[in-house]
Amino acid sequence: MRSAIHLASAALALAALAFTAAPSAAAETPDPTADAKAFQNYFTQKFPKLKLEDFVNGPYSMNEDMHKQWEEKEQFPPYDFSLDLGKEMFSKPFKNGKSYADCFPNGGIGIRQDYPIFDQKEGKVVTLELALNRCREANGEAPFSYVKDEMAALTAYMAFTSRGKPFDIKIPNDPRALEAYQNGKRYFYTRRGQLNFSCASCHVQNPGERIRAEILAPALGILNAMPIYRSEWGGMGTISRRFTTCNSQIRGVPLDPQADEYRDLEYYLSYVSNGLPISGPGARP
Amino acid sequence: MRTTQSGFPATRRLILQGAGMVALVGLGNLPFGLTPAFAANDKYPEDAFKAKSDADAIKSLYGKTAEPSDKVKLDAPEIAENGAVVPISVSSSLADVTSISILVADNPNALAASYKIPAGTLPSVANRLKMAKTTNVIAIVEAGGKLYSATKEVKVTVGGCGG
Amino acid sequence: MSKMATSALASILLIAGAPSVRAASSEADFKAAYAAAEAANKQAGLLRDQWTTTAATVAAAKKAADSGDFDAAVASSREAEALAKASIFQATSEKEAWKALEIR
Amino acid sequence: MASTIRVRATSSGDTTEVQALIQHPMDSGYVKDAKGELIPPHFIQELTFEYDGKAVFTADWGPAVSKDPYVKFAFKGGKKGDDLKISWVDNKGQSDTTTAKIQ
Repeated sequence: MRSAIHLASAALALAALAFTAAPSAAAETPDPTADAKAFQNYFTQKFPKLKLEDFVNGPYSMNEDMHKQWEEKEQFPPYDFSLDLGKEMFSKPFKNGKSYADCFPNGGIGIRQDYPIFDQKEGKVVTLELALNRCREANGEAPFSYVKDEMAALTAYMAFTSRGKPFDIKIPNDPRALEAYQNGKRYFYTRRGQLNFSCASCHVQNPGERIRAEILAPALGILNAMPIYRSEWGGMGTISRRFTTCNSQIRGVPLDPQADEYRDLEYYLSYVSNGLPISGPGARP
Repeated sequence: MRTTQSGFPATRRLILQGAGMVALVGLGNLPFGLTPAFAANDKYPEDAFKAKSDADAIKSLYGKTAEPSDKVKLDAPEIAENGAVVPISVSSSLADVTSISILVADNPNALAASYKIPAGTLPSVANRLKMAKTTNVIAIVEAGGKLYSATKEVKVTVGGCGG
Repeated sequence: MSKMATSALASILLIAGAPSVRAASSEADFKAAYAAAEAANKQAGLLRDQWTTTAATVAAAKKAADSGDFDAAVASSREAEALAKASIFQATSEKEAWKALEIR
Repeated sequence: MASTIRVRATSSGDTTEVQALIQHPMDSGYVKDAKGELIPPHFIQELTFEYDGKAVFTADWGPAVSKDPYVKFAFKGGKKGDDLKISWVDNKGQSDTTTAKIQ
């Protein structure tokens, strides 16, 4: 029975693909500002009743019954413990006396909305999670796992200090930055995994629809609440954990957390949500 | 949107609402003919929490049966966003309430929580419960020595596209 | 995409999957089929689009081989190769196909 | 280490509303871990709230209460600055207690 399904879906995947290569337009240079405008218009037109900042509440802005359950959780949210742990970790100095505050502008307070940044020295996107681990390594501490609680606690605290501040992702005048942005966009729209879905299949074409018990979140503002305490995981989840689990859900083998593609994907997704307020840490189904 | 075909490989998420995986651990089954507990203010009602069905749990806890009443307000979602965290609250306009209990009919053990309400405490409680699958949530309010109840079905299933 | 092209493609895939009918597969048959599956999956890895089911089927093939059931091992290896090839096809055709989904 | 009990008690008029969030796994005994073994039951059985030496609220909990459990109730009496004592005991005999100030 199992192999029949694999063959059937593999054949399906083949059949669904355009046989003749689509006419590839001259590689037009991407226009991020136009992309962001079109992206935000798509969602505001699809959900005219929602204000722009409502999109940061993901599935809860899509369904009244879910919204009520969220409000109840927000009275005393389950991420409270992670938030306090993050605050405590953030102030505890490393063995060499330094602390995270020394690695970040403004002591790391109220800067989450600027991340991910494009590091022109390295020529690559640097996400908040990556910067935190690099800070640890620079100070002789072992890096944290990108998908476990410690990293989630740190990013929860940093997000909390930025609550309400609009996403402010910048693309410097550097062709490599544009390429990283475009690479993130390409990843977002590319179908992968045996289920042959792309991020867009769920979060652009079907936000607000049910996928069994859950309601699909709109792609606009989907990272604003990160990191999230998911009832599904019974614990905190970083952006890395969300990307890798999404991949395995559609039967795609996940890349390493903080692989270039994920860093570019986060760069693209954050950029097109510029202007929407940070609402992390968040609670999700 | 086409969701996954049926029969995808067993989901790897090892969490409660994988109803298929709920292994009914052989809890000592209860001696028949339960002796009703006294008024619900003594020690931890071990037997009531071990009872399988809601009827047995109520009998073990209160020693009497409840009658539905619109004076018991049970607030629970239509579709639980997640079976692990289902926000449920119970309140009542009945006079001198002494106890409120909440049962989830098809959970391995029906009784989820039981609250003692001394005089001077308002007859209302909110909490978050786990539900194994779609089933009835039953609120029991003990007031003036009599039992009143309200029931609501809550739909529960796993989320996501299965992996 | 024309009906004809779809069925042609699907049949190519199925033929590759049909288990050989002659004598039971030997360990050598398994080794060849297994290597082909791993090579295809490695290629899919280079294209950053491996499927979890490919990996599971490769593991099943190895398990069958370890228990000496080379018929099943060869069948699983062929199935794994077919899945890996499908993921390669998906990755290559998506190089352009993704633009169709893009919000403009 | 930091208490496992988070409390918000706010008095308004003659009633005090109390919310509590407790850090506890609340393992039901029906869930398997990554290696496929059943995680043994480990859940809070009794949670008591005391004001002015009297129990104002007692919760008897089973394994079906969610992880990091939450509860909300209200009682008549209690004014700003008074103490509210909260303590829990679980099926393994572990316990924790804390005293919160009514806001």
